[in-house]
Amino acid sequence: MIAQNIAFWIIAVVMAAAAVRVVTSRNLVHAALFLITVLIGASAQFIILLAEFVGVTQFFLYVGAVAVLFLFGIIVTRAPMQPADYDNDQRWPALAVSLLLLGVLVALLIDAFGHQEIELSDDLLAIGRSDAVGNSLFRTFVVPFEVVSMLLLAALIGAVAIARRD
Amino acid sequence: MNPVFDYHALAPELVLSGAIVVVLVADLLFPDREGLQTSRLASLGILVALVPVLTLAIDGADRSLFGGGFVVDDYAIALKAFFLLVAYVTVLVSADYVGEGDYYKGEFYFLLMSSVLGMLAMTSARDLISIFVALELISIPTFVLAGWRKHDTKSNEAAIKYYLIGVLSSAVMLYGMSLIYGLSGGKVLLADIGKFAAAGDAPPLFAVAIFLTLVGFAFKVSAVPFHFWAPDTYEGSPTPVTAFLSVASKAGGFVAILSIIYFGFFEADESWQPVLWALAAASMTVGNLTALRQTNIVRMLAYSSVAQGGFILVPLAVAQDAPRASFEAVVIYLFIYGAMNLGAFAVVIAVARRTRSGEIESYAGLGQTAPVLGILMSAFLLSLAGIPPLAGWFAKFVMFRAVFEAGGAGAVTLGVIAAVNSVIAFFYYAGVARRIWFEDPAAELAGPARVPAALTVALAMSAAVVLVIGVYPQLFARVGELAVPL
Amino acid sequence: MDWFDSGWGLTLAIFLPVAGMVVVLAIPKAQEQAIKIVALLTTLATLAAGVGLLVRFDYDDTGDLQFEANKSWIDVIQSRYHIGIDGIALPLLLLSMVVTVACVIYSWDHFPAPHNPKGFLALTLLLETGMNGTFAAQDLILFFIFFELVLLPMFFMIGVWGGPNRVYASIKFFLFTLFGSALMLLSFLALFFLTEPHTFDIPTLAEAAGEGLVGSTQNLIFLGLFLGFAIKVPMFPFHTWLPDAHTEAPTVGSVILAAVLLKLGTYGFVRIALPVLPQAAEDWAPWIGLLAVIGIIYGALCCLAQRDMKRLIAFSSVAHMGFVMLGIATLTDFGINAAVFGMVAHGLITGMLFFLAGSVQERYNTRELSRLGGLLVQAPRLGWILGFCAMASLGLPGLAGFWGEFPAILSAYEPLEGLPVETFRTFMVFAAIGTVLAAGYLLWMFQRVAFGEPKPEFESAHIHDVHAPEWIAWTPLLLLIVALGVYPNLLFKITDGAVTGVADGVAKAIGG
Amino acid sequence: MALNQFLILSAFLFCTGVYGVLARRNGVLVLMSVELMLNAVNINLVAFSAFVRDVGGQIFALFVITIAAAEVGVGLAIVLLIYRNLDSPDLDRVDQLKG
Amino acid sequence: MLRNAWLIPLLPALSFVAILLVGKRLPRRGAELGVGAVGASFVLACVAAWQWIDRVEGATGKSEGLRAFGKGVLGGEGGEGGEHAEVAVAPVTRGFTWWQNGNVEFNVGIAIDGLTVMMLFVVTLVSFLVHVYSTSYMEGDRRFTHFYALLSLFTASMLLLVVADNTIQLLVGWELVGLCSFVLIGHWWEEKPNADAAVKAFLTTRVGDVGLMIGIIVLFFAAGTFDIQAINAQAVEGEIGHTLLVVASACLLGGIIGKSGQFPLHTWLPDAMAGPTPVSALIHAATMVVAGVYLGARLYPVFFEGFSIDGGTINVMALIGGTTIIIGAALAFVQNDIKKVLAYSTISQLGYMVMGLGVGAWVAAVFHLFTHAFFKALLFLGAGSVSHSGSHHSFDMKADMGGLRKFMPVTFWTFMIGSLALAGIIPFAGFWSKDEILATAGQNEFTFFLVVGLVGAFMTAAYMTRCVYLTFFGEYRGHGEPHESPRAITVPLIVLAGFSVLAGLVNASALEIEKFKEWVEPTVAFPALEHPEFELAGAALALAVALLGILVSYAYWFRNLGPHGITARNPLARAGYTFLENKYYLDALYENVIVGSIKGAIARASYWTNQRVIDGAVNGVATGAAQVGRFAYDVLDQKAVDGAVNGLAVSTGQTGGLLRYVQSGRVQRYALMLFASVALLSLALFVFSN
Repeated sequence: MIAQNIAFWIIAVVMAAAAVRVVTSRNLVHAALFLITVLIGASAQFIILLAEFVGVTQFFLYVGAVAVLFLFGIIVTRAPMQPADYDNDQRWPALAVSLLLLGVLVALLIDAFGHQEIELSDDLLAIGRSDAVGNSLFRTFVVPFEVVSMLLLAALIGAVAIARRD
Repeated sequence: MNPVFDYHALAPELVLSGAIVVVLVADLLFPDREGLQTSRLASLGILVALVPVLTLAIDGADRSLFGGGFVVDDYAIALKAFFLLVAYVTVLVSADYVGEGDYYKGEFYFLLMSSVLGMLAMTSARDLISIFVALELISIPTFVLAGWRKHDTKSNEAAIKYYLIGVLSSAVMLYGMSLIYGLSGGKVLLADIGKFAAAGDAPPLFAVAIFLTLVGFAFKVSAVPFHFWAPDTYEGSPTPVTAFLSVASKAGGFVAILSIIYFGFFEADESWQPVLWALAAASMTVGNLTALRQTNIVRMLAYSSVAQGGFILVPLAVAQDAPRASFEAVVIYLFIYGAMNLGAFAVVIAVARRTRSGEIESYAGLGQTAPVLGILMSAFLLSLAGIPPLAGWFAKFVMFRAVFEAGGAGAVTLGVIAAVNSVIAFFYYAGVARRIWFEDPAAELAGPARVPAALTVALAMSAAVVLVIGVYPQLFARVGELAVPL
Repeated sequence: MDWFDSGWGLTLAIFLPVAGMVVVLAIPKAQEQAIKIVALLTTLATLAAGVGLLVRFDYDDTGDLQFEANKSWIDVIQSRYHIGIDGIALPLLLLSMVVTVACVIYSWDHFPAPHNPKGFLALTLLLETGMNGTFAAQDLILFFIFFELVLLPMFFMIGVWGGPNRVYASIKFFLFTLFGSALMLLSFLALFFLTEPHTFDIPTLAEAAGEGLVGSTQNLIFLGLFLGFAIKVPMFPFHTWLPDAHTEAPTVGSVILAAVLLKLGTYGFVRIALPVLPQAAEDWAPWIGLLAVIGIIYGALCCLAQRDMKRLIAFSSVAHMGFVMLGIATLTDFGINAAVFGMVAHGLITGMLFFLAGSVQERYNTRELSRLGGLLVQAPRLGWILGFCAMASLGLPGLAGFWGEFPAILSAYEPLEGLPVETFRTFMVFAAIGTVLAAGYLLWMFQRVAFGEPKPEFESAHIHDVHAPEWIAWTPLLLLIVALGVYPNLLFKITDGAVTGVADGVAKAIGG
Repeated sequence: MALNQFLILSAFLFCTGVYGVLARRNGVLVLMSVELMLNAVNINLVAFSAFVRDVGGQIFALFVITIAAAEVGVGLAIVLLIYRNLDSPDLDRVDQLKG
Repeated sequence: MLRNAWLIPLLPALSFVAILLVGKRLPRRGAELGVGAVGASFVLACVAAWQWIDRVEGATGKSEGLRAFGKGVLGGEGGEGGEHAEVAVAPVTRGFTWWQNGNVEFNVGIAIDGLTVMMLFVVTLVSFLVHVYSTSYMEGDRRFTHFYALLSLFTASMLLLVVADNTIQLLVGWELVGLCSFVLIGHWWEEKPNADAAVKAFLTTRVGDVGLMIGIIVLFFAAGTFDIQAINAQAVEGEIGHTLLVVASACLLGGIIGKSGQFPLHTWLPDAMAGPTPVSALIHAATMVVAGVYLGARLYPVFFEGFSIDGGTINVMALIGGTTIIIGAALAFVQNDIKKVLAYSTISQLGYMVMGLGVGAWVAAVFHLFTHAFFKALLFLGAGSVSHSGSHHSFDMKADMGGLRKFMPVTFWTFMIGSLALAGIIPFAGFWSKDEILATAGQNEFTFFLVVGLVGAFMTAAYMTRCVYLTFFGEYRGHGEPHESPRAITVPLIVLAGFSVLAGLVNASALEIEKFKEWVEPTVAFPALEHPEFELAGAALALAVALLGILVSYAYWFRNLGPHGITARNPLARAGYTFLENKYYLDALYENVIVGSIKGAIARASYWTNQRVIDGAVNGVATGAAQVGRFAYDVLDQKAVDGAVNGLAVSTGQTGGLLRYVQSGRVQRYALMLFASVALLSLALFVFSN
């Protein structure tokens, strides 16, 4: 159990630092790279939590597709390579709001789940496996699945429709 | 235990999906520049989707699939019919608008109908995941539709604002849902969450979680302070899309709130009731006050729809003490609001075609130049203001009834705020009527005087609803009474 | 003819004008003559229905409802289409019908500014339905609908055909009344929920006479009703919309506004506020009396300061409605009878005054008292009719006005026991002084307009005397003023039974 | 392993995302911050799923991932549109509609 | 005839309607209808009077009514004399419910008793004569028919007032009469002063009517009915609380003051002379102005108990009567306009009647009303005839009259008879009635009022002589050639002169003829009043004072001598003279005290005060009301109430404007506000939920 803890903390610290860098870095590409670090960290966390299917999906889908998408975004919008100030005029109020929100959430979480423990037993592994996920997905959540398929189709066609140059 | 699959329950969604695909493919096979075929095809598709809804209604049996995750009861059927009708009118209204515009026709109806599909799914969704997915399916096509006029910076601005605030709100909602999932011990189904809420030993986090979840819907319903996107997006995006946003997607938001409150958190009322009370009061007041000084008709209607959203929230804010009456009030108010707003936007489109301007000044003397349009616009606006004998009065009446059935200090103060607001509201609604009737026509016509056929049908439908229901509200009242699942 | 008695007659009387309106709207705008004829026929048919009601009315028990119809309308909210008239409603109903016919005839060949007879007559007909409906409604929601239905046509009539400052006046008129009726609706709902078998039915509520409600809630509900009706009457602090509305409204508009619309408020008090909430009525009566008397004196004083003839008449109706409200405030059958008579008399007389003001404006196209003069020289008949109406308005005995004011003052001497007698007697004295002020400003106005020589400005102008449409429109009203003045029992016989019913109900509830 | 450590990490990510959205001028960066927030939600869901031993949370996470992808797609399309018309992806420039 | 006396008011009413409808097209343009109707009413009134006398005589066991009257007049055996057995002769009443409101019935009807019959006789007679008189006086007037229509309406309403058996009908008649006076005064409304006078007349009487209205209401609730007989009965038996009676009588007195031009509301009467002379004669001399006195007489028990008149204390009613006498007489002196003189004289004579009622001299007051109607109408018609044919429609004695004796003998002699009657010289009517009032005042220990009466008599005689001198004696100062008025004018003058002479005899107490008292004094529901015995000293004193007044004025005006010659001719003066040896002292007394004062300071002062103070006050009230109105309208109505409403509307508009700035257009600012509210609300929920 200790091993997972230590692993968690290492990854957590890395993820936190990377997240902060994403929102404070002066170079777009760096921001994208830091984002990818966070995503990989998250995938690792899922693996720690024995949710292997979700971890793997996270890794491939997010890191593979979404991160690449961002890089395309940076290239297409011809963002300047040299460092530039990307912060707008409401930096301080933004910081204040996010810190306030963080404070409230943390207080609430501690109050609600102060002493809860997750024991990573092997039956937990059974839940995280692909067959369990697939089984539940196609039994109780068929309709959302179909709806998501329509959603992806719509998003795809929509994005293409407005991004075309005609 | 492979469930015997009840296709009839899913029939409306399936038929609509079929129609969507047909519209997409038809546009590929025989592309037509002025887009009339596609719009007729789309409206046909919607009407066909209406058939299964009617059969379900006639059948009358409540159906529940996927362990209660997808339920088709009177409430769901009534609202599915409502959404399909609104979609039909929206297509009618946008037929000529899109046709004349130099935009890419095909996908417009595809996106519109997929958003409608999301709404149908929403009415039957009874668990967090379905609600979330349905909500996203409603939103994402409309993000694109908002930015449909690619070369107009205003339309882009509308799209980015709508997209950003939308995505942020759904993120906050998701965060809330995840907390609820955790707190309720892994329950996704609203019924189970309801049992947990009834237990009543939830930590304060539960109240905050509920509030965070409601933020997503508050955005959709454009309740203050989550309404900032609405005026800019309404003004920026093409008017048919604005009409669709102000009626259909707002109704979708309300359906979500109804489902999640009545089926989910009903017992934990001390957490969501004050929130809704605050949202309702703020929306009514801010919406009405800001609308007083608007010069653009669409922006004024945007603030008016924020205020009307506030009026619809009022019964929800007293739902705990008068469950049946407030549920009924929301459903009836939605039906009538839908008709009134769609009618108003239809006239805005017709007038915009003539005067090429969205300013209220351009309505001066409409009473003389186009008396029928003048009468219709005055009827819709004064109905929004709640003046009998137009339908609006019954909507306001049912709302006040719910407030008074609840009784209690909070409810009565909200009632008085609503009364005062309806007086303030009259001021800007009458302002437009004043321009139409009391002033002489200013500029001469910039566009064709004739109102296209599709638009006339849309106007006729909404005007019929506003006048008939105003005099004999029993029709909608009956439907409203039936729709209450409690 | 029993279909007539079983509610169809009354429904006809209410909805015939709307049918006429639809027909008028159907006729193309060009054929003005056809429009005018259709409008006239509709109003005459409605009047015929009204006379039918009058004839078949059973005069020995005017107390209970007649020509009743009680069908389901919106049963979701237990509101029924329940209409019926008794001794109080019948005269007001007939007043509204007579006035509307007079208006249609009066504006036969000269419609106000933006010449659009189609729109104008359509609105007038819609107005008539609203008024007739309010007087016949026996269900709170039906009453509310007709009460508000009247607002729209009047709003557009003032707004489109009004004077220079019409927009401000029309919106102010609408906002005042809308605010009042919004609060009134809240009170109706409170009544609906707090009465045992939830109902909006006025007769049942009247029988219950608010016995389930504890004092403080009754007063709160009465506050809503009071505001709703007081704004309409108008009573003292809420009256500022009336002068503006009248000064800007076209002649026919202000005639209908003065003759019938003001009565909706007072009728509301007698029909709903008093019988349904007697205890609250008792607590509120002195305050209503106070505001009424202030209205009388304040209205008269403002009249003395007016330079515009129509505005003066508007303020005079604030004063006259003060007498009506004083009659109601006494809660005695004697007072309320005087109030109902006052309503009808004021309707006829002030209606005529506004017709005359309109005719004067049409001939001199000014209403400035300083520029008018010598009317008796240039148009003697018009002058003497103005004199006759001024005399009737100041309450000269032998004309209708007197039997509205004097019994009201008389009843103030002896209000329902339980009401502070001294205060009501001081009200009585002030009201009597009010009659002198009334004589003051009316004679002052008559002297300025009629006596003396015409001003140089109009010396040579050809002022034609009263012509055909005016004669036809006015004669019935003048005859009624004289008839009611000489033989007031015509009206008291009808209202007495019903009013005694209401007053006994109130007294029993308070006494018991 | 304590459940709260996951939740606090997710809260931290969420708030950093919020800061990013509010403080960053460039459209793409804002989208990245949104991604951060959605990831925070996923961590939450998976942590709860493990805690209550129910697969629902993970399925919810899956759906969130797919929809996040769709949103980013559309988002970038819109940012591209703004870039093309206002030749800069900065959101400050976008304030024609107000009042 | 008594039972259907309602015909009497009905006939003129019908003639009013007839004249209105067809008047213009008749040969004499409506005059014949008016004269005919009033003539018929007059005949009916005489028949009614006859029947009433029969009824009274029959009841008191006398032989046939009229012959008794005949003997009495001719001074036969001086009537059986002695007190007639007090036999209750109930008035003839007849009425039906007019309308019913709540549990209260209002009925309309007639109540005929001695007082009514007398009033009917007077009103119809004078009205008939005025009608005849106006046929020629108003010849060629632009609105001749309109004039006659209103005269008939006036007569009808006056008769309605007189026969009324309940207070409401009395109030109706009262106000209708006010209306007719308004329209008739303003008959030539082209000139502004006429219109102003009409409005002023109506408003001042209207102020009085407020008192009347409240008095009626108080009486209604005190006695439970409007019926006059019932009220009087309850008042006499004392069933009505004393305070209520005081309040009621005070209010009714207000009505009397307004209508009968008593101090202080008398200022409208002189202005009312702006109307045509027949109108002044009929309305402002004989009939309308006495309506107040009639009201006092009709509801006398109320006043009797209310002001506790028999107690001998000075009550308000008598006080007001007294002051009015002095003021009226004083003001009559300084007038140059003959009609104004007569107007002030009427005010003074009305003061006598009110004082008479105030001192318990009911019969005397009513008898004075009876006689005054004749000679005052005569004087007015005489003045009219003078202006008509003598001074080209001018009434200014100083400028256009004088020396008309030679040119207009009939008018002159009739005017002389009228003046003598007014002054109260022995054979004429005025003496008997005025003397009766003074005698009663004396016997009821109201010595103060006796003195006031005497001073009044003196001044009346003085100013009448002045008036007669200025009009008929000296040289003719006017231009144009005066001639005698046509017969239509002179015949009424002669008839009235006859009545002025004979009317007094009906109740000549000196000759023990008490017929008037028997016939007129109500015996049912009436306080027991003691009637004065005729005593020579009092009568002689009154006569002497009157003669003295005439002589003083005669000396001053006719002989243009100083007062020195006076003592030689007057026995009383000689007695006084011998008493005061220093002749010079007496002349000085006359020079500056009496004549100087009369002509000089007092008169002018009183006129000045009258115009500035009283009239000023009345006009001040009107203009004050206008100012208050202006203030109420401008400040209170427009600024305060309307201002508040507009202020509210403007402020809501402004808040709307402010909110527009919040909508800044920057999407990230929206996001900031969104998350700020999420954070704050979550904090609130967290804090409040546990």
